[in-house]
Amino acid sequence: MKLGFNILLGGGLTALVIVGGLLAPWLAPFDPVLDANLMNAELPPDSTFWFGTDSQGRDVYSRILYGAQISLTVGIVSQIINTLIGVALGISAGYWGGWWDDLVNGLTNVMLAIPSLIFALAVMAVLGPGLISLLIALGLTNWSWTCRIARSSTLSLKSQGYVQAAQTLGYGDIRIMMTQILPNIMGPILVMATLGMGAAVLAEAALSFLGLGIQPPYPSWGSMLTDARELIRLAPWAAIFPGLAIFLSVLGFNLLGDGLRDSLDPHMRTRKA
Amino acid sequence: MLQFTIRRILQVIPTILVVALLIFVIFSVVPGSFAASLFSDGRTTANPEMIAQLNRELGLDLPLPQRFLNYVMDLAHLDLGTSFRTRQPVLQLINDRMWASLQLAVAAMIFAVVIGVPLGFTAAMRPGSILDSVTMIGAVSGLSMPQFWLGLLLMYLFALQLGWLPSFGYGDGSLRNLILPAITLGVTPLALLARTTRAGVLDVMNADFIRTAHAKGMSESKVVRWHVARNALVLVVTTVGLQFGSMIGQAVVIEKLFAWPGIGSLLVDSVAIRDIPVVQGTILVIVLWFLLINTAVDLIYAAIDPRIKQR
Amino acid sequence: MTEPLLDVRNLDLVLSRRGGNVPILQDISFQIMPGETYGLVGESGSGKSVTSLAIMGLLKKPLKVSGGQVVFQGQDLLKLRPRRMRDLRGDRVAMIFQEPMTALNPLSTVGRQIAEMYVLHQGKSWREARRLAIDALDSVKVPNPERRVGNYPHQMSGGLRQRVVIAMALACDPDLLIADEPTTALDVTVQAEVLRLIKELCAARGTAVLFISHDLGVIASICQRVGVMYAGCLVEENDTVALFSNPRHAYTRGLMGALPRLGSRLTHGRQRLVDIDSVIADRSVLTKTRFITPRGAANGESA
Amino acid sequence: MTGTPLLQIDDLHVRFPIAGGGLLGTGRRLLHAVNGLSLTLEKGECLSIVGESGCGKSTTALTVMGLQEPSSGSVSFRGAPFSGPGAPGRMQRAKAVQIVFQDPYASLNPRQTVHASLAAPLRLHGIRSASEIADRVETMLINVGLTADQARRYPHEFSGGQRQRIGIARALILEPEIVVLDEPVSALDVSIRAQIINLLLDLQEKYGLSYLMISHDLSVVEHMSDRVAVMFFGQIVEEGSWQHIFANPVHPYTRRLIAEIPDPDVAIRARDPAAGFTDVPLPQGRSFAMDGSNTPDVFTAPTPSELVEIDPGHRVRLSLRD
Repeated sequence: MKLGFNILLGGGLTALVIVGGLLAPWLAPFDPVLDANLMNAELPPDSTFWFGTDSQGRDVYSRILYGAQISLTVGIVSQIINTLIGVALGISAGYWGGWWDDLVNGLTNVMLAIPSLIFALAVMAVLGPGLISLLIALGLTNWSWTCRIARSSTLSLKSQGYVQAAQTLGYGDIRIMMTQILPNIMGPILVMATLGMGAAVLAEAALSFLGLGIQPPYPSWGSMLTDARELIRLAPWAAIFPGLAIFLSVLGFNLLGDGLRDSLDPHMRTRKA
Repeated sequence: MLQFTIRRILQVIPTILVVALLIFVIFSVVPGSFAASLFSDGRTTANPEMIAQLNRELGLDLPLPQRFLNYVMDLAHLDLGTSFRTRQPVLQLINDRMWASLQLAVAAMIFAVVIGVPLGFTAAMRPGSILDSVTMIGAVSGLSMPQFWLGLLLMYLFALQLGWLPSFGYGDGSLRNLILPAITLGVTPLALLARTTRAGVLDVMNADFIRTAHAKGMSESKVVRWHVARNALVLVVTTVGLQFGSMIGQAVVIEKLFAWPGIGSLLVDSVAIRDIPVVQGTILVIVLWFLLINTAVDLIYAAIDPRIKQR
Repeated sequence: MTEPLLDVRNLDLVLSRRGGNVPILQDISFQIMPGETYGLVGESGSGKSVTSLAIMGLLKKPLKVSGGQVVFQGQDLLKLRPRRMRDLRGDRVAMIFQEPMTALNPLSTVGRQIAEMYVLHQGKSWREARRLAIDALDSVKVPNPERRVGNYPHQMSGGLRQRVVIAMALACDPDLLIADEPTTALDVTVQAEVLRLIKELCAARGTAVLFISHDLGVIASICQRVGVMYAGCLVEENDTVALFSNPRHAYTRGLMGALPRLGSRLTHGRQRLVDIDSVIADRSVLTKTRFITPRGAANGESA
Repeated sequence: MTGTPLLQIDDLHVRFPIAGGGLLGTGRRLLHAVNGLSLTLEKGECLSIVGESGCGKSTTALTVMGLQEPSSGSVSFRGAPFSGPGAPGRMQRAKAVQIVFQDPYASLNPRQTVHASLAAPLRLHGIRSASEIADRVETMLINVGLTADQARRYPHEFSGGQRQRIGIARALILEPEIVVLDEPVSALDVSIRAQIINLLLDLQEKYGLSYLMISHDLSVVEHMSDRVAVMFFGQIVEEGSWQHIFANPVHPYTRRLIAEIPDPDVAIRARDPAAGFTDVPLPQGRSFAMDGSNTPDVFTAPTPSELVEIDPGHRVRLSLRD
């Protein structure tokens, strides 16, 4: 019951963000960048400007819709990169063992020793701000947990009969990893990727908030908050709504991840019952 | 135990060296030279002679391996270099800021542990109850909350609207200044601790030895005190250690938001002006802190769980 | 005849689900006399372990008793208040579980875990309880009990751990010991030692034993009477020699024929093992017939 | 027995490094899992290795399968090297040796249908025709007592016994000459166990298979084996035909193993199984080695000993003559 609820609400919120982002050009009443008009600055929410306007008179609602595009792109693309790196390294390290495993393990430990936001900050410092830099920074710095999980799952699968049987039947290593191991560890990997998308959205917002991510005037939720911070006393709506957008989309990913985990892990399900 | 402690501490050293190398490499592949970026502000180009001189001064004209060697040698003498901008020793800059950061991190973690652990524990005692549901919904919300936004809202409410607390600044270390940033920073670890504690306790409660304890004729409260609490503690300790790491990361944003004079805001400011020695030094110190805490956690862990020492 | 120590009468047990109850145990009745060792044997899913948990009052949702009585020393355990039941558990009725690996708390010394029994049921101080724990370890023939008392479970072998569990169970001299597959996880030679130990200690103290196992050989070597369980029903009961030399129920006969016997190939040559499914076409009829008591066939019908 | 045996294991040693110890945790000790084991397996026979957990029997099986590298010694198949340099690749091995595992729940890929599990190896080994693959899969399923229409199902739709049948089908699909049976019935209920034992014996006769069985259950071993080797701490302590081992066991450890089996007949007749054994006079000045009276340390080499043939085909481990 509860499990269905998590997936339903999480999926609903995520779908909302995706639809909002994809249909932004049709749903948004104003252009997020060009429709700046100081005459309209800092207007409270009304029937024209549903979420009010910011310091430059831009419609907050329209900017949030376009901001969803950035958050989704960063969340999904960076997580695809992370998952590919983590799964490839984790499975191969777990399966082959030996010096390769030691190397991957050492690398993972080093990655885990640097807080990922700090790491991303350093990469951003080197590459300079922008969407591509963000994708690289968040895509290269957050694979260590996926790698660990892929590795430990592979280790436990390696001694399972069907993996050993595949070896004795003549399967090659790559084929075994692709057909025997990967399909059986997809569950936890998928959960990690979903939760990771939420984390990436948060990280993007934080970096943009610090002025190191998406640069103005482009409407990232994080950078919208940077602007709004200065005038929070006068126009709190300019701060409340972008934050709410971040919160709800991250909540969506997190609930979806939790729901997936519960439905993939029957052990957890019976415990809840 | 002593041998385990020494071994565990010695194991940290290679990690630090690799991290130092990694940081060094990242900042050595920057397109264009630092000196050039330091002198140009986008409109004028820098005088080549000045660039060359600065490069010489900073040792940036040497080949890369030589530079790394110098870098490590300096590290060994606790010399983190000199700021490009202020020409002050990096170590001194960090030392000036570190204690404020530490204060914030510890306060936030205490807040998280004191509230999160009992909450998770109580929730696990009554799985499926209203308290349990509310705790879990609160936890997932806490984990989804952009902290700086929460901080902004708290600042708006308690500082700007109600005027109960100062909105930002260090205020000479006054406790009143610490409250808002610490709560803001503590929310995520709190949520995570509540969740892991609950999961950990439920896990232990399902273990076979708990059935044994019941078969011995133990009352529920004795089962919890004698067998559940200690075993669940293992997971809590691990989570606290891991959370310290990501909390240091988050602190960067929170310090910036509340204008807290810690190494986090030092890092952000230095990144903005590309003051590379300060950035390198700050990250290295943060990693060092993180590793120290993790080592301490491992030692506590080993003290609780007798199986660890044997490995 | 003396009063039975444990009298399980018409025990019914169900798995309660939203859609209705699924029967797990149907109409289980058996008696254990003081000092007697009674065996319950059956394949996985026959309900033998659930029976023991029901007696101990350790069933977890969604399992629940839906009928019958468990009379122990004259009182129905199913009607006992939780507090009274708790006092009884461990003190008068003790239990040994299958997995010595997981039955002990890994973060607590074995001495402490045994000592808990004395503190709980005899109100001893921890200090005194620890001394008694050393004696208890000695009584189950753990070498160096003074040293071993401070060991953690992971520092012991499977056989030693199971001895610790036995010491714990027998600490308060219970009247009934329930042993649920206590040697299944052990090697043959260790199993033999542990079985000898249970036999000796219980005989010396006059402890009755409810011994649960899937292994006909183990059951035969330790029990005086045996009940055979199949699909939640007790299908046959007799004393051990009679049961094994003259099994009457089709299922029991099938089970015995399915077992490769040591030495039978030497005397009779290789005989094909009995395939129960080919002997009994319809397994569902098995629970409809039963043979209880050596006094004659009681052809009952299950409810 | 003439000519080269089907499978020959010669002075096999397998050592595992055990991490830990030393200040940095890098000190290594070697666990001697298999310590100088020599065995031969003839065409069409069932050779069983029995022993308790940790005696090295499973490691031996894994080495034969090529899943574990020997530290020294060799395995050869029809006289050609089967381990170390010159060993065949996986593809060649696959047609020589296959394995049936103990745990029927872990031995099948939960994400593959029965058909996929059985068809993939055929395809891998060059059979392209879909109809031929379908035929062979169907035949094999019927051979192990399943029906052709069950091929489309996933492992979780089968009972433990049925899964074990599928595992056997997979081991036989490439028509190997040797099948390693690693505790093939230990995880099964008594009634299912009988069915699988019968099936294995039928299949052995039908295909002329050679079995190398690993087991701790002496009743099953007596029922199935032609020859038996008893292992204790990495070494064979007694080896012979099944009649040697069960009618006339000589080594104290073998006797102990047989005596301690809980067997209903033995128990209810209350006879001491050890009493039936007659002592065999040992050669002058020699005693049984590894008799279990003192537990050898697995990290150090045991006292020098050798297998001595006391009867044709019946070997027992005795201490070396001084």
